[in-house]
Amino acid sequence: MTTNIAIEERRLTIAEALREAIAEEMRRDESVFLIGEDVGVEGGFGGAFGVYLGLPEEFGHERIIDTPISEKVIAGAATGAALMGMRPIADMQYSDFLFECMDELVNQAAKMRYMSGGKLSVPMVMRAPVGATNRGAQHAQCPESYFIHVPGLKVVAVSDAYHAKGILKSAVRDNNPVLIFEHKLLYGSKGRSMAGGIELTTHVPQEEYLFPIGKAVVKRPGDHVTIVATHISLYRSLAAAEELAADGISCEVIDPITLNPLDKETLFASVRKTGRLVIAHEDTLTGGWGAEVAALVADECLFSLEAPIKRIATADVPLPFAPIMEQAVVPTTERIAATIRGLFR
Amino acid sequence: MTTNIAIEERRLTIAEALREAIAEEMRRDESVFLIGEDVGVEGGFGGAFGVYLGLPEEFGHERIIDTPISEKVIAGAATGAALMGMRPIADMQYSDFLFECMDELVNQAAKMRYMSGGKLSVPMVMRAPVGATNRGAQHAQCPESYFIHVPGLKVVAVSDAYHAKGILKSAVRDNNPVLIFEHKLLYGSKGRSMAGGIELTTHVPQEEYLFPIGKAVVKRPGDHVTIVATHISLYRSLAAAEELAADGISCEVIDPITLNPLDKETLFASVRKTGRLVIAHEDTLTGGWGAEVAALVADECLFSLEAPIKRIATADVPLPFAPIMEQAVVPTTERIAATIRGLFR
Amino acid sequence: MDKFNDLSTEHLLALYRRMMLIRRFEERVYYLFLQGELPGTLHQCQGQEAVAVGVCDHLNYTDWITSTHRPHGHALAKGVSTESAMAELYGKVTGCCKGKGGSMHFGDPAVGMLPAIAIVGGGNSVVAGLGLAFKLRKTQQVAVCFFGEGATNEGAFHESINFAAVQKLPIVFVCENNLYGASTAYHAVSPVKDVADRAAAYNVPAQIVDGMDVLAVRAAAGDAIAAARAGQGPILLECKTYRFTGHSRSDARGYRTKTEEAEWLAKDPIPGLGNAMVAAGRISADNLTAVEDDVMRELDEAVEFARNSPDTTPEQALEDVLA
Amino acid sequence: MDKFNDLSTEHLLALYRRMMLIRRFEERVYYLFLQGELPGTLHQCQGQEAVAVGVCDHLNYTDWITSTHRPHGHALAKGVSTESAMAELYGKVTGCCKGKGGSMHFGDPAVGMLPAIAIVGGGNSVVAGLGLAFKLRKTQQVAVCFFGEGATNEGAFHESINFAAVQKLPIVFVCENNLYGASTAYHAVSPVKDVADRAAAYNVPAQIVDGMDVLAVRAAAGDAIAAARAGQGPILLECKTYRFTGHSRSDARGYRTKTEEAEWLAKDPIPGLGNAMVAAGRISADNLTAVEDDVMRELDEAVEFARNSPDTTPEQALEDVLA
Ligand SMILES: Cc1ncc(C[n+]2csc(CCOP(=O)(O)OP(=O)(O)O)c2C)c(N)n1
Ligand SMILES: Cc1ncc(C[n+]2csc(CCOP(=O)(O)OP(=O)(O)O)c2C)c(N)n1
Ligand SMILES: [Mg+2]
Ligand SMILES: [Mg+2]
Repeated sequence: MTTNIAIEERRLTIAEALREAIAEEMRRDESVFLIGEDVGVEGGFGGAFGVYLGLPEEFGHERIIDTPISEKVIAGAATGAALMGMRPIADMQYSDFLFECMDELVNQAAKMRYMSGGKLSVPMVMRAPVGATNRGAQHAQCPESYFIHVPGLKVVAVSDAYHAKGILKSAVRDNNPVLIFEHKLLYGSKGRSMAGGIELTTHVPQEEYLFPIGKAVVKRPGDHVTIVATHISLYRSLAAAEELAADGISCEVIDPITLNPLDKETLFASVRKTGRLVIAHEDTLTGGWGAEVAALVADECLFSLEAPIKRIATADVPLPFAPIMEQAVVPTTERIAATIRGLFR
Repeated sequence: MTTNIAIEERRLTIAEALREAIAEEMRRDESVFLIGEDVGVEGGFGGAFGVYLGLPEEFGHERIIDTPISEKVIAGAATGAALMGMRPIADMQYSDFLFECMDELVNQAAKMRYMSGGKLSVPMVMRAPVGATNRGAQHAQCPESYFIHVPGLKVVAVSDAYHAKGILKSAVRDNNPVLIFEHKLLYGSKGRSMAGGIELTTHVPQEEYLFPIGKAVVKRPGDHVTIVATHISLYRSLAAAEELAADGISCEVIDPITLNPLDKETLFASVRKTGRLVIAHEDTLTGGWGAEVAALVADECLFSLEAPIKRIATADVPLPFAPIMEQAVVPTTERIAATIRGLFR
Repeated sequence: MDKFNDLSTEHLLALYRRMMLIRRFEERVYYLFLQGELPGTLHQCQGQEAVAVGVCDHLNYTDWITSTHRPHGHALAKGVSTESAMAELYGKVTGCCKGKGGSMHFGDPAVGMLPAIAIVGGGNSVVAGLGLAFKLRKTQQVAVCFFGEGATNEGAFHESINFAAVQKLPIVFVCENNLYGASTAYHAVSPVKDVADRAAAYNVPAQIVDGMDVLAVRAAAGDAIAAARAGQGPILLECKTYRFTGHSRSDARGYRTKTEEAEWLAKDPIPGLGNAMVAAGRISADNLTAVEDDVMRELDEAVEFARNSPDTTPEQALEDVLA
Repeated sequence: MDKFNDLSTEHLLALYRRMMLIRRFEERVYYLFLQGELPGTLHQCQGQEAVAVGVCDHLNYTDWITSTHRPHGHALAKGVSTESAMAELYGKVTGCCKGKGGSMHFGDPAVGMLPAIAIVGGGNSVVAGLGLAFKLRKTQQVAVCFFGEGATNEGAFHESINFAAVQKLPIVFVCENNLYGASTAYHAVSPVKDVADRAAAYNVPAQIVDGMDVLAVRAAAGDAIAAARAGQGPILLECKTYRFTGHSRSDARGYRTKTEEAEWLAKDPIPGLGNAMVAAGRISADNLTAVEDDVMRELDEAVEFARNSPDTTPEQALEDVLA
């Protein structure tokens, strides 16, 4: 059918998909607004990665709020407004700056509902770009793992446009604080070569849809080993899986999408089937979210395991600037493939 | 020998042991100083838990520095002074307030050495009390796990006076930022009944000694299951071990003391011997440091395991105020014992 | 206008009663705490009652306040029920936070009070969002942020009032300057004499108020709240006050002098108002005793209510994390 | 005193040369970046040279500076070698941070510059410790904290200058007010006209300086640094300046007008000083050309040096985490 073909041709980058999600939610619900640094300045960038271009024209500067360089008050204002029933989408230019508002996120946003005995809720979204892009240690981090440790927060990592749009819309409607981590190289705004040739668009339907928080997606089914990965590491895992298929190793690649609450069902089912687990993330190794995935499986599926659980993560270093060193520490397709091969020897 | 008996009678609380360690190091090295809120005020408390009582009299207000309520500048000043070769001991009244200075700890103190290409170092110590004591969600956390995830930081959890003194002295001399977490109920200042009857003093020799960062201690040798635990959970694990011994289950209880870098050798040797691993901590479950321990073992010792790895942690909730609820969520002797019994069924 | 700003006797007595309720509440819970009946710790506000009462007298339940580790007075002034406040201290399920908050997190959305924030400066960050919501919704609601002078040295104070000023948010920042943050004197850690000296850095109007005089507080707060409600942006009120007790229940107050304490005790806002009313012939001393008796009865009932309320259950500890 | 404050021609030429070095360095690395020779991003300081040069002229290598995401000018002014700075941008092991820092973390302890801190306000927190160390050691060293006007809305600005004031630390806070923080105009997010308006909140002296005039900066900084060195505590210098380029390499500057840009370009500090010297008969135009040629040669050499320097190795990435 020609219509179908036309629809499938509607391909968006993550940046475009996020913009659509925000615009749709802002149209749908007056209580949604955007707040952050450089998000709506006329003649500005539309946020650090251009996600917001065009939004101030449609929604005005009352609902697209440019703040001082004050992360505490961005997070505090989002929390407070959410407590009053608004649905703020807060922007953290780089996730590295989240450390400036940890108190507001960890002690206030995450705990207010509980401390009130369930009388209040904090329906806010905080978006933050992650990942190493040759900018040195303070603009490179993937701090998702800090936040999976905070009861009261939900944590999401999006890796493609379709799910980015669907889950951002769910996050806006969720009554809890949701942190969404996006990888800078996957936005599409920096181009495909910076992303190592990853295809940066996916089909995004014209019709509205939601993708639920808490559900993983099997990106590639397989039988011999389960790979759980996000962001760039997800694409490198898929590339490794392709490569390993030639050697007769069949990889099941899972994009967890939500890091907390984790879709344990999908994870456990896969590991019980494959008997092997590999986790790949660009966040550093020690105390990373991969440890939690490994620990869950080592508790719930121990006797299904036919091989040690392997984590492929960024080495435990602050990110170096020089590209040679940066590439040496982040998970690469080669490291993922080699690690998996090692499980079958 | 009577001398020996006299020495063995020298029992101190953790608060006293820490005070001795600080005083000794301040006497030894002019570059050591103390900085924090309410640490040296005349007629004040000697810090929130009385650790510093008497120090201003000996060292004066130049070296015992009372700050405004400004955690960012406490951590920033400690970092900066350490970069200049001083050896600050910074005090965070409650570890819950560390979220106010995460940037200084994660982005500055931990990364400065690396960013300088190894030309600088940050020999600072930050001490922070942890633990639930019927004060509600913002004065109860055990945030050790956030910090094991930071390359460039060392993380220590002390549970008895002997090791507290020895490792604090090592931390002061260490050329890296070291965070030391102490449990409020174990200081000794709140008394034994608040601590559930735990013996709050240990032998602390008169002579100077150091205890190294990165070394675990086997608190109780055993054959059937390894328990890794800190703070109150360590004592509850020891109580559970005692109880289980009667059932013929022999527990090896390890106090890791340093959470990063972890003493993997001691850990792996124990698990290879016992074939079972249980981790107990008062920090919340998901993303807690227990996950890292489990993940390491599920990688390195998988085929030694005869049972699933179990974590006994505080439930994933902000800490509740009411004692009934608080006790319901933290790890108890009963939960530890029951979990271990479950491994032998 | 007379010295009572033409307030009716009924109104004055209501202010008096509210302050007395807070005072006796604090005394009662301290006693219960010493008896071992209440767990945790207490940060009490005896001496500071006039601030909470004078400010909250202008607020509706649809206006919101944020509070601190020292929230009992704010809660009772804003209308949190004495019973639910008392039950909260007992950790009972009938508490205003269902036993989950405790002394440091008193609050009740029904009357417009967030769970108090015990992180110094935490309320300052969050209140920006309350003001922002009211502005975006154009509701004419006002948010009041209570905080101590110690909090003004936190980055949160700075970022919040700056943002509120830029956005012209309907927020009244009420600083209760009781001279000390825990054991630390304000002047020892702050290079300015008055907190109000900082308002110019944000181009925000500020007023120094006698925090021991409920009518003075009420007058200043009335203007500030009206201005905020009218869209004129934030205001900083610095109320000079004193806590008669220690910082928390175990504080021997060795860092301040008995002379200083005596000076401030002499300014006690409760007899201050009561005696003035008697002197002016508005009421008789008996009226005051009757008020106090009434308060004591309310407190007895609250304690009874709390004691007889059901305990929390272990299962409840797992509820209310996520919505 | 003449308009050059009696500085020798040699000294003036040194200032001129230093500014020219920074200017041409920035231009060169921008070109190299566009050629694809340099990775990452660049935050450049063309237009702001007078501030870095005027301030650092008073500092010894034992004095320290902190810097920001826009640190090239500070580094070259403080004495980081052009070769090691260039090599750092190439990510070479001969770089001032061994290729680990990159553009945003320029620094070199040998000349008294911390790795620049690219977290806005981060240097403000950390500089407190430098000042504290100097005070405790009684060394008469001074710390200078460079930061943008945007940083003054961070909590770190507030906490740090407050602490420095209370402790009378030898710190000069140098705000480079270039009107914008990224795309955001200062006046749009700050309720005061000048950053200097905030100094009173800390009882700290402040001075507004023409940041496009290296001699004006030098004069004001000289007094401030001398005062700090003498134990008089911190000072805030607000230098009014402008970045001629975008915020970072991909910025089309649509948020400001061409008129505004032209106005500021007319104040360019480099011809400003050069022309004045020529007009005053201190030097001839040829002298200036010679300086520029010399600078270009230095830059050519630096690029050669960087290109020919060994790459980092993957193994080196794992070093220098812990001491
Ligand atoms: C961020 C943070 N730092 C430190 C503390 C510990 N603390 C609790 S109350 C207090 C003093 C607060 O002083 P002030 O703001 O003047 O309020 P007051 O107690 O006088 O009412 C301190 C330091 C805290 N709760 N939060
Ligand atoms: C804590 C933090 N928030 C945001 C940023 C992103 N950012 C980098 S530079 C910049 C603008 C800084 O403005 P200003 O302080 O005036 O310095 P300028 O760039 O004008 O030199 C921003 C918002 C950051 N690096 N750190
Ligand atoms: Mg106070
Ligand atoms: Mg600027």
